[in-house]
Amino acid sequence: MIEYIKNVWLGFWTVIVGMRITLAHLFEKKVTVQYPDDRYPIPPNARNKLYLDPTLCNGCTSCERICPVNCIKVETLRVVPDDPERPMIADGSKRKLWVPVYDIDFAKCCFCGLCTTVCPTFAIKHTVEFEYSTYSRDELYVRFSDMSPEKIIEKKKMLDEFQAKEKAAKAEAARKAAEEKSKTDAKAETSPVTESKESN
Amino acid sequence: MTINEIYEQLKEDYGDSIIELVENPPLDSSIIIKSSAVFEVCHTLRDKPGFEFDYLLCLSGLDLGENLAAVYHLYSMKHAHKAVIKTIVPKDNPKVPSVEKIWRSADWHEREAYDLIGIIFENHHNLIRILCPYDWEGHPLRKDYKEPEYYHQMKVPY
Amino acid sequence: MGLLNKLNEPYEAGGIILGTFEDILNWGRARSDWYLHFGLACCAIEFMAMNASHFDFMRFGTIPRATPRQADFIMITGTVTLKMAERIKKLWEQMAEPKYCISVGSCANCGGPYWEHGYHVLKGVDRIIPVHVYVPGCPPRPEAFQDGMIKLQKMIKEEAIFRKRKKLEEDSKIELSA
Amino acid sequence: MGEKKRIELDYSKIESDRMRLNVGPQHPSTHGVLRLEVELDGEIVTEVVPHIGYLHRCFEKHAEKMTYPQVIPYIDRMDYVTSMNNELPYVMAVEKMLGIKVPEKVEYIRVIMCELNRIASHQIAVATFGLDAGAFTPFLYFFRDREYILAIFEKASGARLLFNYFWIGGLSADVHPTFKEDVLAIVKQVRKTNKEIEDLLIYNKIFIERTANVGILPADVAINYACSGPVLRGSGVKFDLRKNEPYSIYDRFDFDIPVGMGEVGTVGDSWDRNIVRMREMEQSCRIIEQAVAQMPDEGDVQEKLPKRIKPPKGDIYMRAENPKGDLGFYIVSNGTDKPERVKARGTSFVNLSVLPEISKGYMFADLILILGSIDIVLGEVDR
Amino acid sequence: METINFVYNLIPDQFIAIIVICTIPLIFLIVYALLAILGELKISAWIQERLGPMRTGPWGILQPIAEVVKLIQKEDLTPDTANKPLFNLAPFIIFMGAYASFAVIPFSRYFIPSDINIGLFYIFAVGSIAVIGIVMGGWASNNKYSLLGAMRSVAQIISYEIPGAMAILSVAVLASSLNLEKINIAQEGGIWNWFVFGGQGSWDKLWVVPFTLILSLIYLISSLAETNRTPFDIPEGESELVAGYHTEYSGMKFAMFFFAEYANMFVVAAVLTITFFGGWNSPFGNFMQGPGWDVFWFVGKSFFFVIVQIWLRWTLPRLRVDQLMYVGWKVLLPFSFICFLFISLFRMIN
Repeated sequence: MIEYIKNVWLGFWTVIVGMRITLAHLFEKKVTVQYPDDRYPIPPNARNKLYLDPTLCNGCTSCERICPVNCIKVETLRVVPDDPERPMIADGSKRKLWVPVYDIDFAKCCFCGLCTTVCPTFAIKHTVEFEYSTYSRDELYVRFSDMSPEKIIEKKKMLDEFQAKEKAAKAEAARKAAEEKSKTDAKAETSPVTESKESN
Repeated sequence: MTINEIYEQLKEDYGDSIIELVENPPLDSSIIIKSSAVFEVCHTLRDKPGFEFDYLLCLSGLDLGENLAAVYHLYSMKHAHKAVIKTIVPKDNPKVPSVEKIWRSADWHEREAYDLIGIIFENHHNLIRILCPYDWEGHPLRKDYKEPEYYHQMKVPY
Repeated sequence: MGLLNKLNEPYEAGGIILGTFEDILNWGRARSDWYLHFGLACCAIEFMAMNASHFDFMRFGTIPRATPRQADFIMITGTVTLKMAERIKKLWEQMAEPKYCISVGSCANCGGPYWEHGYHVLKGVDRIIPVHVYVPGCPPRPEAFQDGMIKLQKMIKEEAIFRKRKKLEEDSKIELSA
Repeated sequence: MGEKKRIELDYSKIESDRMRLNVGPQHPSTHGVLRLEVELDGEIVTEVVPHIGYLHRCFEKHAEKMTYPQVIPYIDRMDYVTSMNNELPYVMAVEKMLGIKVPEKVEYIRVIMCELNRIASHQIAVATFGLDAGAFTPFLYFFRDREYILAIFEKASGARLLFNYFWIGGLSADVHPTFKEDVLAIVKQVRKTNKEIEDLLIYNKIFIERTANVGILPADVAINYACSGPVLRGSGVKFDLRKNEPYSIYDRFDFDIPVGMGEVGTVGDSWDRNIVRMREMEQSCRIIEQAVAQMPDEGDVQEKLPKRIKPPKGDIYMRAENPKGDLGFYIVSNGTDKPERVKARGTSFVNLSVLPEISKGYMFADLILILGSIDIVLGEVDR
Repeated sequence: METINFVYNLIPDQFIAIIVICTIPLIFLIVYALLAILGELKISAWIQERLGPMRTGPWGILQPIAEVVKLIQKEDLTPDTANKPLFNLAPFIIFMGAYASFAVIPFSRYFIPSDINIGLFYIFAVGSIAVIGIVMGGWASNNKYSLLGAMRSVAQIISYEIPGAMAILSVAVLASSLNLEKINIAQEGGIWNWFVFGGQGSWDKLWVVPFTLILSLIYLISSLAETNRTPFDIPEGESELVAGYHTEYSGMKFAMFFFAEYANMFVVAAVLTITFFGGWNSPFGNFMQGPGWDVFWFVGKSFFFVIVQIWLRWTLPRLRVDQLMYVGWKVLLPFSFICFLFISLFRMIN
């Protein structure tokens, strides 16, 4: 019987205690941050949308290789030595590769931050931007390259010409070498266009 | 009790069924046993004073290319010692006696190993797939596994 | 011409009254969206965090419902596996019109980190149900969820109910003739 | 009046129609996408068959295709509530294979992060347990606090949930300058909230009635099912890897192992499992305080590593105390930069397998609570 | 001509007045339900240190209206396997039960829709109709969760009606009437004369004060159970039964359930106000007393108890079904019997 009364009393009392706590919270200051108007502070190193500075990227493709989900697609073109533009990377060094294609598929990206740590020129980095939800998935496929299609065609043509020239020179050299009974010419056959790994 | 002592004691008891002790410091050493003796050896390991491995940490299936392997990581709460038991079975007849009756935790581990690697555990009371759907085909963690084109009219590859 | 005759006409000809009426209907649907209490994977934890006090999803007029019958939109928060896909399709079919879908996180968008070797992962929930808003991130910040919600509300507000009805009729006519 | 007749009823013979109920995969309290096939006799549960695999994301297949550092993001996604703790056994295993010793500061940061994450995980566990019992408010109080912890994680690693912070041989980045003060402020806040939740939920009579004597798991059954973590300790077994087999630098700290004592019911019931989590939060606070006091300010956070991580051939099993229990990684290396096989012993996977055993004979409402008290994360169950 | 006369004769004399009197509670009910939904959202949010709906109108006050506008547009689903007539009827029956109770609720001494002698009994009788609707809905849905919820609900409402009725009965003993108006009048003259403090009378009423206090508490608890509110919300307990008996309902039919729940909350709060807390009477005797104040006091007190119900909901976990029965039969019932016994004795002696 005593146990029974005790239990009933406990049941009643703990409810009162709980109600007191919730009542106290009723008048406490609210912690809600009203998002579109106010914003929760985001630290600068937060890993949200990736951003590539195309002027900094030197086309080393190490980000593409480290990416665990293969969401980065990089294609590069070799810079012809006698390019009239004398391209430079923003940090001042000489550009060796054009980057006509640098695509990130944010629908695949897992925001692990590995690509930003391997980048030698700090071209790719995470920004604090996160508001890029879209109505269609294609919009999440972002192209970062700053080269216009005409420019790509132009550079490609340049490279082709250069390669043809080079090939001819090599063939010439090879012919000469063959004449001089030197080694095989198989090496010269490989295409100098740097092809990146197919993402699939 | 170190793994060498366990190996020697087991060797005394079971003789030929215990094949060898693979030592690879600083990594784990493991005892390789014949698949036919798995149940008896495990029973001894659990019950014999001195061993008392009452805790099955993990049971994994391995695809070794030609063969499949089942790896048992054992632990004793009483003596705080560990042992790794391995058994190797051919791929075309991957049958290992179930230890589900010895450690109940082996139940789901064995179902998982069956599901993903394809080791058949004999005398298991309910050896069905656990992670993949029940009508899934093939054992995904085998090295030669090819993912299907379609599953229930849903395209699987990207 | 009575107002009723204009019901089937496009919105532009409907004039102010129909326009306002439509606005009110759209306002109601945009401001009171009940979501299905449903989580799949990692994003579901951020989803819970978004419901919690700091972000407070209920500010947008959303209420969690446990049953799909009463839900207005579903948030696919996580990886959709092949085993789960059929269930999600069923859930979607059980929901009452008008219904919307927000696909949250890389996994729901296109398989995410699992798109390459995931033999058991559905590569994008839009292969089985229509998706209205895609929220990227892995997992997205809680604010990103809310950003997706705002985009959905914007979409609902601009929906044309009467025009849609007409269009649907046309569609059905085409179907019948075909 | 005639002689009193004793009526004997054989209750086992009285049988009504059994009802088979399908709980999940979409159900508010299956903690994700677990499906339970429940056989009910009225309200009494007579059989439970868990069907898992609705979140099978092929982690082990991915691990075979990735290099060692690339596996870490996938490990984060296994038990997505306790990512920091997940990473620890994996990086420890690879470091042991490579024979690296990480700097002192790294060890301290790892311990602090792990313990913070343990608190965050237990907060979710207790919160959802309360939610299963019908109390919604404690859930939000816990999530409010968890937000402060996540803020620290975000400042340090850049992510809120899936950190990729522990790397092989160190950390991905150093902590921010105000790290220590932030952590101590959180410890204070956690203690305050825990006190409040104890009054509001844990010692509430209704909650005690709901959870005490429900889902009793005896110690020997728990060991035979290889349960670990709070599930095992709730049954009164004083076993914690941090004390019994100290890894990292846990041997430097002074803390207790809370075990279930059956204060309000039987040892090993749902309430015990839950209270163990509440008390572990306090112990984690103690560890954090000691670690913050001892932590060196200066130091490197990344050990020098070869460009390609190629552990020697062989296999290793490394385990660590996750908030859910004993998480193990069995890594087989074939000498290349990609692992031959990474098998994860999912804590929740093992703990969940005990559910059919302990939920028979209780009511359907209890089944939900028993499931909540085991505290599973489906990402780890299915991997 | 004859037929027209016949039809005309069928229409009662004060047809318009009857319509108006019927409509006022309905309008009140709808306005109140909207307010209560908003109140529930806001109070739960504030308790949890949140803000609640903020973006629909200023401070989200238009939220319930948006919800109604939305619910009207929702597709009205009827499951294929459901028993359609019963499935469609159930929400109306529940709503009817809630609405019919308003027939006798005295808002003011000048506005009592129907002043019948057995008002208390009527409210109890009509309030039980809801359970029929719940069972109908639960069974007709052909869903196992709904069925379980409906079964639990029946057991719960039937067992909690007994202690509730006991509590009310003791008030009837004290007021020697079942008429709600008379009960109100019996409590005139300030807070000390309310039945929660034993009603009017000399100092020897101190003997009954503890019992009436306990009885008012018992009625509050059993009213929670009757309206399926936490800690007794097991028929729709979200974590177990998805949404209980209304799992399969959508659109306006679900809105009916929703409205009926809030309407029932008001009814039980009103009964508690009338029986124990003085009804329309001001707590300060003749100060702030009058027909206008009547409505204010009555609605104000009822709202307070509605808020208490909301407050309890966001504080407590829910009971299990057998514990619910335990509380009902082994705790509330004996206590209410004892209290009733003492109050009856007191009346006999006086």
